[in-house]
Amino acid sequence: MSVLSIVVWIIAYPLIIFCIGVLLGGYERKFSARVERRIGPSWIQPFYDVIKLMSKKTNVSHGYMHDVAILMLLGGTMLTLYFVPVPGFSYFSQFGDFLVISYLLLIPSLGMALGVGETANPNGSIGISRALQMLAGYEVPFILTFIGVAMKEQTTSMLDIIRVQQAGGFWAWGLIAHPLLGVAALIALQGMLNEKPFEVIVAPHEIATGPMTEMGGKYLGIMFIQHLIAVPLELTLYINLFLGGASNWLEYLVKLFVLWTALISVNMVFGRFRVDSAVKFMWKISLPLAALGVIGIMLNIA
Amino acid sequence: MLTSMLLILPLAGFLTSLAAAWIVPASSKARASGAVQKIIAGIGFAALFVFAFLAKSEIGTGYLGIPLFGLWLNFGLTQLSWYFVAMVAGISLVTVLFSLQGLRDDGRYPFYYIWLFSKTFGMLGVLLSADMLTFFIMWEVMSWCTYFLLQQGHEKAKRAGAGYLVYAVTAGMILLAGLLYVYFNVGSFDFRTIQKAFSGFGAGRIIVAMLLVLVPMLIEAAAYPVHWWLPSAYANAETGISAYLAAISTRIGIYGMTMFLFAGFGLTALNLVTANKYVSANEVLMIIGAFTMVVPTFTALFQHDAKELMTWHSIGQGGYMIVGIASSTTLGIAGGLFHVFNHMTYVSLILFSIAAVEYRTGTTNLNKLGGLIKKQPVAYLGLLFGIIGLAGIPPMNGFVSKWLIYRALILSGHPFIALAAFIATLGTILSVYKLIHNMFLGQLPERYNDIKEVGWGMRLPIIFMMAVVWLTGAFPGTVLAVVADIQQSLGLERVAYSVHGVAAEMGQLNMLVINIVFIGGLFVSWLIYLAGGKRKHIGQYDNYAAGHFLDKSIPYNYNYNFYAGMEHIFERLLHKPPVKRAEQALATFVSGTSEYVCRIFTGNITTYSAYVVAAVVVILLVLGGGR
Amino acid sequence: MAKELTQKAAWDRVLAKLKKNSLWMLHYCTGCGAIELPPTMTARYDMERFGIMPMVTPRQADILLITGYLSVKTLKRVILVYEQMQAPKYVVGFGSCTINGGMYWDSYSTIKSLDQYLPVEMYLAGCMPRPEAIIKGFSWLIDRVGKGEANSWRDYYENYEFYRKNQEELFGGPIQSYQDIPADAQKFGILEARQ
Amino acid sequence: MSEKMNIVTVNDGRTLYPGASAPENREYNMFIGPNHPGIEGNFALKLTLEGDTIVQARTDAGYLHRGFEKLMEQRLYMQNIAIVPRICVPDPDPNEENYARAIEAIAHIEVPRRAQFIRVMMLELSRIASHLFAFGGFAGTLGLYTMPNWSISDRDRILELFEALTGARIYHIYIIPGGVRRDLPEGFAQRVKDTLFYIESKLPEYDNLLFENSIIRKRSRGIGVIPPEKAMEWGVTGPNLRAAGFAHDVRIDDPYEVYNELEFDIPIAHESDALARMLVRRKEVEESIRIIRQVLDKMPSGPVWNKQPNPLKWKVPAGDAYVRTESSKGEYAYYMVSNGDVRPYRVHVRGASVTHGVHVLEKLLIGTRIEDASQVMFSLDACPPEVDR
Repeated sequence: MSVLSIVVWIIAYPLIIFCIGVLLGGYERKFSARVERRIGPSWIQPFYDVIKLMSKKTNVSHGYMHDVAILMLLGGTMLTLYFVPVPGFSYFSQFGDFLVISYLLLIPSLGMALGVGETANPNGSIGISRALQMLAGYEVPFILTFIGVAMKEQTTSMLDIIRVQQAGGFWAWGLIAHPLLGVAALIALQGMLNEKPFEVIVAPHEIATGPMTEMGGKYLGIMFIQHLIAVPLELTLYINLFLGGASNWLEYLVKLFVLWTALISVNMVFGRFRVDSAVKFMWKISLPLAALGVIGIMLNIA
Repeated sequence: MLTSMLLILPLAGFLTSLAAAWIVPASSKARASGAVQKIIAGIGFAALFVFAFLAKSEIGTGYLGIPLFGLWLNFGLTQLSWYFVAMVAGISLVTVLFSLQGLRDDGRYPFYYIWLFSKTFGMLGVLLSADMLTFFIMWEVMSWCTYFLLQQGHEKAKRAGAGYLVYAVTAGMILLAGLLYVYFNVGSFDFRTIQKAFSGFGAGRIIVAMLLVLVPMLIEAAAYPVHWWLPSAYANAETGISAYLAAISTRIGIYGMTMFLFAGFGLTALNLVTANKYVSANEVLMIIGAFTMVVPTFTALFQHDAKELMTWHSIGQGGYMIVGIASSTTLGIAGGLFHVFNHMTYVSLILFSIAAVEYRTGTTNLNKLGGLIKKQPVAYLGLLFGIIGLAGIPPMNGFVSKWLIYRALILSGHPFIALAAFIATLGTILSVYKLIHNMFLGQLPERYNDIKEVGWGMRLPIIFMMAVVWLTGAFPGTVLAVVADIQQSLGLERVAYSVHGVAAEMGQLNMLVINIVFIGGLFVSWLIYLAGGKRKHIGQYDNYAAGHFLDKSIPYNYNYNFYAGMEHIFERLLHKPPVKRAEQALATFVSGTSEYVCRIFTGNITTYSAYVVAAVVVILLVLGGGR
Repeated sequence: MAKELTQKAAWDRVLAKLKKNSLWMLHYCTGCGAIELPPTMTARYDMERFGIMPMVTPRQADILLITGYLSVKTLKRVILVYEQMQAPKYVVGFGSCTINGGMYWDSYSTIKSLDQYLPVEMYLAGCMPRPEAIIKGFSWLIDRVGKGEANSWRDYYENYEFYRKNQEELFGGPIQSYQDIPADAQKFGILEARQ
Repeated sequence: MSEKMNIVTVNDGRTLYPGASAPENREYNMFIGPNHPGIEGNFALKLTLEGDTIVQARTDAGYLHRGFEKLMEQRLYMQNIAIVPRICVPDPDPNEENYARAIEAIAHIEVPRRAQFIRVMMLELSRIASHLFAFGGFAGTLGLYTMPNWSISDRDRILELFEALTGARIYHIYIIPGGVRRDLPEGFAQRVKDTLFYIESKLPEYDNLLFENSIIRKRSRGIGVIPPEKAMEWGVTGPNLRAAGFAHDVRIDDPYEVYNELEFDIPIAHESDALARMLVRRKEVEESIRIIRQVLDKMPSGPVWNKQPNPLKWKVPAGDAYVRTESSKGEYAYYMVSNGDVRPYRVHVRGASVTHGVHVLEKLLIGTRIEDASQVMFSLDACPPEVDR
């Protein structure tokens, strides 16, 4: 890759992912509207929402940490984004492996947690408390599935894992080669994306949208932008680990939308867990699945 | 002889400040006495710091023998011990600088600096000792100094100190047994002779000897089943002392473990005799380490006191070091040793921030604090940097060492130990967020409206440690260079490092790129932020309360029982009768023994000193007789 | 209308066109008219196709929908909630009760005319307005937002004394408020924008 | 540890260690409503929590107070017909029914048989609509937003029937003293039958989505249990009482209109928790459909209104009456006193929601977790406008 193309990519990459995020968000709302027998909003409704929020005349915040946290939220997500390889752009992936990515993903969570903490609203604090407990819930099985994959391929680099899967064709896809890990990670992904039944963080009827309670105007706008970037980002992680990555953008988009449809279909027909049941579900269902998968891999290696 | 200065300086500092305390007693003129003590401590520890760094040139050559009752106490500097010596010198200087202002001149801790000197002396003695006898004697000195350090302050601290002593004496006895066992088998105390002799021994002897020396080290490092002494002891000490102890004192156990495993007896020898298909010696250690990581971290989740929460983490972080070093892979050992340094920086930083809050509010109870970010922003930032390091989130330094350990564990085929490490990290994130939330975020209680930030004397050490935590995160190569030298000196493969991370042949990690991209991301976010409209800061009562009006009479802050969901999950475990009963029995045992110990040591310092001297003399006579 | 099309004005026009597609209303059922909102929001009439969604907290919302009569106790909360909302914000008086008291013109506990206390952008008459009427009303509001004409919220900043006086008269004394509205108007430059 | 530290006061009078002697802040307040999605209307819960568990709950009503009982005293009998349905918004017809029956009882007015059948049909349609609304609300509190979309749009079909019959979707002002306002339009019976068939065909879908949804069941089972031995003492009525195992129903116990000629069952449950209460409502929908079908089959022809004098001058003879109706919320009663004037002397409304939404709710919430607070409230299906009146 030439320097120029890298620079172009650095600028274009977040924008492209944002556009994909808008489409995914619009698709989600359209899809859920159809399930609910509605027409639903426009396909680029998230884009209108973001514009509306960013153009609010008055914005209030509870202090400097509230301001900075929003930057940490978006900055951390963009940082993570660069390390996740997509077709055509994997320049930064060589500097950090999956372990780095999984830890970088914590920066936005921490940023949001700090900002919401400063708003001094118990709804927000409960939301954050739930978010962090859910983090402990879904990250454990998710990371174990990764450990399994990494141990099998003897690398922690995402690029290598994609390479192995693409070299082996369809039968080398993570989901096919180690289905237990794939399913465990899929359940964890549902929690990671905060979709029902694991949607305990926002829970409007319980804690009035939790972390978003005191967020308005451009603060909420930046949270929306972050969400629109984070959704394709987390889906891409799963695609790269278990669906064989993607060699071109068409394949990538198809996989994104198929995976996303699967997740939001589940979202549509379930209520939400209590937070402890959600964490328990992850630990009792997803984690043993992943552990079994890992033991299988260990036995194969030995 | 720079090495000798490392022993002489703290000893001289101890004697000088003791004399000064005698001349200007604390009871008469608290302020004047405090000032004298501060001057001596400041100069002493600054000099120690300088000498510790100058002594680097003497690694492997500096040697010192002191005759004592016909025996020789041998001291020398190795690459491994220099690493720890430098850390001791550095962190003790920062602690003292912090304490200059952080310790109020109200005469509550009259012997603070005196015991700090003696403790430093004990630790340096252990680190510098070049044979097993010296190691043991200095070990005892160090334990007793720790005890005296913990004895300061109020009743609870005394109790906790006594509890520590029970464990320390046990550890000392086991170590003594190990010493005698080795001596009667080999006929020498010298490490190199022992190593040579042991390579020819059978499995039984190696295992017994290893057990006898490793168990005391694990007790000192507060590894899982024998960690009970640490939380109450450290949490009840003065916060500056907690910082010092948690940062480095416990890690002497890690030093001893590394030394005995790789320089003393040799892990390879141990692994050879214990190797079978299912489990090897280092895996046993790794399992201990895994428990040490997970259990205390989740215990920390349910603590209600900032210092106690942090001391549980201090135990938990020790587990990473044990796991890393016990993995006996290049990356793992590098990660484990690097983690000692990282842990020292951020734990002291966190405890300094807690101390700054305690200095103003007089409490570290997490249910009494809140919203202090508006009042103590520097302490907040210190805590923030510290917890990012502690949780191992980039770009702080804790991430690098944890990354090394994870990678080592995954690639060496220990997925479940790696999972344990990851679970512990998640537990850490949960509990440190509770820490920062309950202290600094949420609603500011009315009573803290008059609080101001602490003075520059306390702010500067916090800012300095923040810089260290961040810069060693961005340029981990600076410390990894020393770690690589240690690995080389122990006859292991050097970790392949670059200035800003880990080199490509060991899996590339470039912290500088992460930092730059992160700052770039922040910058772009800032531009987006600026594109929005103006913003206004509002007060904490202008808040969403479902349409209700808030004021100071309405408690509107969620901090008690912060992870209620987790509490529901672990409900059975926390309140299960048998566990509770066992816990109670243990508590009665500990408090009973500590009371017994208290009854023996009720006198003043001279009595304590007499005990120390007597113990040392008895040991020496026994050994001298043996020869 | 010989207003010169400056760059800023052009940008505002584009922005308004985009903004009109997303209006969030506060999830606050102030009166009995709220019973017609669920049908409007859900599958039968599907308000979301116009980009209108219920939002939970005042910080997030654009539209404050006063669904019917307001008792004095509620009005206090409504004013608090209105002041917590971020401008531009639109008050929609829903049902006859907000216009003249409607059914409860002689009740001792309800207010009779909402625009005495808050700047109303739009009234929807009826008891209660049917979902079709609500949607019709909202499309009118969307058009106005798109043209940049929905500016009633500025009125609260400009004529704050008027509203404040009426509120205080109603509540019989100084009212509790977290906001310093005139200072906010200065800070956000709302008064200059008019000129 | 620092509790024992002496509080040192510096020269300017502030304490050096303000936190040392401070109490621990274990409890805090949370507010659900009035501006909160987790509340049924303009109503509020002031909760005191410790951790995530509610230790004290106070309801805060009065946001919807319009003074109905006072307003009714200053309006003509006929004018009041227009305001009574506004007492309970989701289920307005029992108000009209009660009001009409109270006057009929005082003035001894005969109601034509056809009108009685139509009234039963109206009441049962209103019950179905109200229950469908409750299903949506209940599912919403648990995060299942598909359900409100389905059930509330299905409820709209019933509202369309109302509109065709009475001209209004919500407040029908249809049941008037002496009968009903107008006869069924042509083909209306068939329309009702079609709608009922539609709703019946949707019920299995609701079962799949909501009532047999494993996560919903897991969450709502054992939540907000009204102890059966206390249910009577607390004054619980309606589906909430039947979910506690009591087969009490005004339609059976004290039959009005033509209920004694109709055949229907009283569904009961014994768990008395949130799920049981919703399941009872779910079964009641089926029973109501059964009732309406019988009504349509048995409905005689004839007049629908026993004509009354000029409403502006109509004086109801002196006397008093207590009438009660089984509404979807529970037992609903009016006590009316007339002194022979053109206006009622006193109308007292006894609603089920004051009991459920205030007294029972406050007791049930204690010990409940914050996640379940609004679930408990929606499962009781109280009606805030009726609490305030």
